Amino acid sequence: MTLKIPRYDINREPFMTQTPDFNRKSQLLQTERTYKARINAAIQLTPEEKLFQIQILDPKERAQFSCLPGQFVMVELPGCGEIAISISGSCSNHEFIEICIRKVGKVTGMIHRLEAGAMVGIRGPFGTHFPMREMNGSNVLLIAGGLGIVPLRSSIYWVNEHRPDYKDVTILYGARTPKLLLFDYQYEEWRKVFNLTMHTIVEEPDENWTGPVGLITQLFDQVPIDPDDTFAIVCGPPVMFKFVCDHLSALGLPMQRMFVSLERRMHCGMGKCCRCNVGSTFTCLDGPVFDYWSVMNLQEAI
Amino acid sequence: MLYKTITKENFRRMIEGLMEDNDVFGPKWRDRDKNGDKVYRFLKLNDFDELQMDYTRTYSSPKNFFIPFKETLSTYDLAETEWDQQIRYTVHPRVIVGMRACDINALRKLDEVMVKSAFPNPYYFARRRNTVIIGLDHEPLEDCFCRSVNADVVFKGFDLFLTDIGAKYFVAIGSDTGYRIVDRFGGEEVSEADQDAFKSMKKRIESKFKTQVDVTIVPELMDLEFESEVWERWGDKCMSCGSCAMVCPTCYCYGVEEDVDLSFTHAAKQRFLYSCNLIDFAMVAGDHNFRPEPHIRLKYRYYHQFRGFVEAFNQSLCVGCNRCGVACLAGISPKAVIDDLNETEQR
Amino acid sequence: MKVAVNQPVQIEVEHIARVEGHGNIKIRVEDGQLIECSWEVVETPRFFEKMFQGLSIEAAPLLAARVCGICSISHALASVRAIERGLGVEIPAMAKSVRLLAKHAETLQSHALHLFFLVAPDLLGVGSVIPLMKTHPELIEIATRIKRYANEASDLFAGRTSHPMVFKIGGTTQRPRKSQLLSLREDLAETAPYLWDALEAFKDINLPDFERETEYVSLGGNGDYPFIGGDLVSSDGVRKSEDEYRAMTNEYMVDHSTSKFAKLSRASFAVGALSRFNNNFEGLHPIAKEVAQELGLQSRIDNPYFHNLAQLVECFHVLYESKELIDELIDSPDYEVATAYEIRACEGVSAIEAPRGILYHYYQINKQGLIERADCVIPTGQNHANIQHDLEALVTQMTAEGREESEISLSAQMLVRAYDPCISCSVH
Amino acid sequence: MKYLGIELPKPKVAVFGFTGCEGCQLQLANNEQNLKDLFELVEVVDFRLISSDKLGGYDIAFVEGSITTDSDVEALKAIRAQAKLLVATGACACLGGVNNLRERFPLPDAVAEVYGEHKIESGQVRRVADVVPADIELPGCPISKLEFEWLVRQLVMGVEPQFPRYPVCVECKQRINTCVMDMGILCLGPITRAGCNAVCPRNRAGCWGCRGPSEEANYESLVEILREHGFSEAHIAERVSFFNAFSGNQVLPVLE
Ligand SMILES: Cc1cc2nc3c(=O)[nH]c(=O)nc-3n(C[C@H](O)[C@H](O)[C@H](O)COP(=O)(O)OP(=O)(O)OC[C@H]3O[C@@H](n4cnc5c(N)ncnc54)[C@H](O)[C@@H]3O)c2cc1C
Ligand code: SF4
Ligand code: SF4
Ligand code: SF4
Repeated sequence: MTLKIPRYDINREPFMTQTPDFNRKSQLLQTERTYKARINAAIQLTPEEKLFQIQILDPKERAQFSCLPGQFVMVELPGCGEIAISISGSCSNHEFIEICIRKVGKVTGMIHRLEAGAMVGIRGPFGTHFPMREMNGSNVLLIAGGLGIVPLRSSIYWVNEHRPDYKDVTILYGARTPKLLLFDYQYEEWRKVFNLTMHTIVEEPDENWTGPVGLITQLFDQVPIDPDDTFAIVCGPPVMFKFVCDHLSALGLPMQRMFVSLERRMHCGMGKCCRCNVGSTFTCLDGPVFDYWSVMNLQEAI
Repeated sequence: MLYKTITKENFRRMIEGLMEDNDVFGPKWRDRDKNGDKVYRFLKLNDFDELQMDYTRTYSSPKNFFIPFKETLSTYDLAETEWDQQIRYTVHPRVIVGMRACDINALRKLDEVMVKSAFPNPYYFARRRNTVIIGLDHEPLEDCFCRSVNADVVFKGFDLFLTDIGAKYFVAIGSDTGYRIVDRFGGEEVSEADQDAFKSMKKRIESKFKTQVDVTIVPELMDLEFESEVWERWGDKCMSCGSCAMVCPTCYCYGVEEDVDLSFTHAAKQRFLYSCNLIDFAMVAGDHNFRPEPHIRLKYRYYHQFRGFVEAFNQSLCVGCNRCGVACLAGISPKAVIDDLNETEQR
Repeated sequence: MKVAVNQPVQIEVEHIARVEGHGNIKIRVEDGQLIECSWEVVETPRFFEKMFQGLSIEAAPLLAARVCGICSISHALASVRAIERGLGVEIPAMAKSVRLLAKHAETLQSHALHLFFLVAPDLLGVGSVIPLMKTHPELIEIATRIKRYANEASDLFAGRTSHPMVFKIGGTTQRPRKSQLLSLREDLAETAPYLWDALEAFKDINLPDFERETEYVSLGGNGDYPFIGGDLVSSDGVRKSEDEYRAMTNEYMVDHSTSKFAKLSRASFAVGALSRFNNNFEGLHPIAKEVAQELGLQSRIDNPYFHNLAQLVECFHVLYESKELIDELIDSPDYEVATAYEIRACEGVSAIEAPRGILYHYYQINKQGLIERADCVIPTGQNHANIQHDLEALVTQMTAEGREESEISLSAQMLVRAYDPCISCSVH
Repeated sequence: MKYLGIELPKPKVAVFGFTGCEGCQLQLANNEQNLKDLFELVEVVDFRLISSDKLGGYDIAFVEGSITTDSDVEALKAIRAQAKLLVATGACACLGGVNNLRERFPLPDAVAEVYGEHKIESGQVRRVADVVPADIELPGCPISKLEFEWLVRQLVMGVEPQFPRYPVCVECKQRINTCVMDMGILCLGPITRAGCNAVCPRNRAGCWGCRGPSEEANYESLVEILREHGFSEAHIAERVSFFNAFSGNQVLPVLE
């Protein structure tokens, strides 16, 4: 007497044959399936940073992809690796995704060698976003240090696209040297066309630098901040956002109205690998965007 | 839940019957340790007599049947600039006999993460759905503390669960498949006497627990004693070898790596089980390490198990099997660490 | 092509290629006279005999393996067996089969490496196996399949292909599992046809016509073809026990070499596949005998280039004997892998037929189980003198025939390679 | 060769052996089924063990063995001057390996033991990095063929290889071995760099540390544990000094 247990074939479930939609989290899906995307342009911003404009190949998948400022995608080079990269372009642009990558290791190094026409795989978008709609009707302070401008840039686009919804919008951006200020070719546009106020500062000026010199907190002297009617987004290295947020707290800005983006080691983006886990918090699911109060309550956040 | 009984002869027929058409795994003995005691491991059964129904505890947990130590997530055929990605979740039906209540509870905890949360994990799900679990009660060992973390009894997550009541097994039936199996191989109705025998067996098991770990305020202590020297004390002994997480039935952290073959025509994305105790667990580019020291990493393993998971799912991740305590050469066990934590707090 | 007889010949090969270790050939012929002909061993010594001193017997087989990466299984076996013989430990039958299977795997792997990677390029007139991958893919396929099986067998019976760790004093660390044995047996069955293909490939090769009557030394079989232990014999009629290995080798030092040389009844003797073949022909596996006949070999051959063919015959012997051993092991109910032993002061010797010939390890052990003195006599060391004498005879013969310098140089190198010398091993 | 649109260079490779058993070089020639692909990826210009061709002009040099004589030192320096990338290959090159056991005795004693009155040139046992900088250290005694192939891929792709930082125990547990320490066998797995797939514990033998220490190995803790398990000081000393992997840790006396 025998009993053969029938096989349950997950591959035959209808959702397995559909293209994945990473926003539809309730169902099992092909979580490892990537969208194939072509690099349309690769622009060298600095020796270390490159901006890639990529387009998802399949029109259907392209239409399905939608993101919000602050979210990230997993970028894959099959056989080399997969890394978390913030979306840096406009989220209302459904044709192209812009990402800016700093060359630091294996995968980023290989991606830097890709030229226009080459392909990468992307999964996502993943993670939380800056609550842009919550900020409607208020002043917005966008503060970036170094590479922090990369995720912030998609909020800048958002603000521009919904400019009437916001009062004063100010960008404060600091870098170590003038050469490391990213997207400098866009500042004029941001100021004049986007109607934003923008201040930049560097720590080590060169002979052509005429702006202020020092740490980013020095720029606060130049901007009036209304603690009761302002939201702040702060992106940059942990030391920087700690200083900045403490400063803003001291001015009376509630912690819940300050948003930061955390960086952690990540392997999956889906709250499974635990590499970005701190206790019960997963930086990839509950973050990368956190309000400052949550960050303060995370052990070992910074 | 439905209950039946099955005689031991019929149980034998049942396993042999299942073995004919399916892969059946169960505890076998692999080695003897230096005291001459048997060391067990879940392995494929070729013969009913290999099955050790009186086994104590397997050295490594059966978690690897659901989360393998290494698994291929997807494969690629590479062309000069293009590629073709393949993903398959093919798992053939199989049966695991002899899993303990704690191990089944461990799976239920993993279900929370792998199936019920955002981004369910299809690899895990395919394995879980295609595995028939026949659980087995036992008298606790000296160091089992599953009772302290409420993992000593199990009501869900298995197909059948057996309790030895002498000449028969008392069988709890947890699924349709389980029902059909018992039915096919001569399951009998539970008699009054069976019920009594079951009750006294359960009482006996209950009375045998020796080790207790007081976890009452451990979640709070994790925060309160975050900077405690307890961690350094144990951290100094820890060799960051990851053994504890590897044998643990619930530790599920992993890493992903991709590699190409020598001809650069095929690539694979592989997932491998990792441990938060390993030095580069939280290391990012530029060699910045969020958890640079052994004691910090050790602390975070406990933090995830006894604090983070509690916050997320109202239960600790630890099921009290003490496999990590056995595997750890440095003698770091949950009992020892938590006792130390409790004591330090009292001082 | 003939050239003027008194054209001078000057050959210097520094670090001859496709052999293991560093050796030079120097030949000078003036006015048709052989002025210089030398085989120099310039390998740096590692002083293994000294390294053993003070080590525990447990560590000895592991260190012994590191004498040579190619024949590490032989060294480990010689070492562990010397210690066991000293302590008087009899190992379980199961462990004996596992060890012999490991030994056979090594022989097959080493012979295949030699025949296909080191010798075949000479026969096909190229510098290495790399161009053959394009021009002779079928040959590479054969080599690949044979070596793959040999590697798998080593992995199973020795733990890995080089530097085994499973030979512990008293037996082995474990019994191969039945499932592993079954799959290896399948592998073996699939590999066998490739070996027959190899026979076809080597059947009609042209080996240089050169003979020099030589004394051959090997283990002496009693109707078998021994690899692990037994009496020591020579084709000149010497027969001695393992413990008398020193009388069998008579090591001595020469100026241009860091390796010791050896002699027995005459100025030099040979060890290796050809010696085993010459001395134990009757003990070969019937299939191997058949192969020998097909190659036109009888039991006594004095052409050193025929080492290569003897190796081929041995490949058949070890493969088919392995098959029988695996079959036995699959059915064997034996689970005992090692015998317990007690440490005491003692001395022990063991002789093993390494791929390149007979190998001896000797240890003197104190009562704490530490090694006081060690001695290793390496096959290639025993062959050096014979290589030298062969070279002299070969060059003399070829000069007399008026051969060209390049031809002499190639034949000389091929001669050295035919012995498959393991120079770093011989220096150790 | 092109990989996803990225042009991969075909580096010229040379393999050199110094004082050692040539087991690592043998591993390079092993795994024949992949050799063809390997030779597509790199051009082998000098590899005496398997080839008599010497073309010179290499980019990557694999150096096996430890360095003992003055002429070795000169030869190694010449290799370093030529190679863009030097890979110390195997325990002898990376750690000194078993050769280092000789250093327990004065050199003249060793010469006398083996050669009597005969004069022999030799010197101190050095690792490659003691003589010239090594860009990469490929560990193991012998090296693992799979790891070597992986390394070649990394080099061809132009990325810095990242060897496992964690210890052998991880791989040992992943293979679900019974811990040999529980069987009463001394094991250095907890402090030795992984990457060998725990081949020794897999075969129920302890780890001898041939791959060198794992990153930030907790040497003191393991030694304490070994003592508690009843292993003698001499036993422990022999084990940690066998491959010279833990010479930086002067907790134990050098064995006699
Ligand atoms: C949410 C998020 C957004 C990010 N956005 C950007 C961005 O817009 N631009 C940008 O240049 N970089 C960004 N990073 C950092 C980027 O992910 C790392 O630089 C990248 O993973 C390094 O990979 P590598 O293979 O080149 O480095 P290696 O040092 O070779 O790293 C090997 C592996 O370690 C892990 N790892 C290493 N560093 C990091 C890191 N900093 N964060 C996460 N995992 C890491 C990855 O799994 C990686 O595959 C972001 C990281 C996170 C978590
Ligand atoms: S706690 Fe023990 S088992 Fe876990 S990493 Fe530390 S030493 Fe290893
Ligand atoms: S056998 Fe060795 S490597 Fe394996 S777990 Fe035990 S100590 Fe670690
Ligand atoms: S287990 Fe240890 S000794 Fe064995 S190969 Fe691995 S590192 Fe080397």
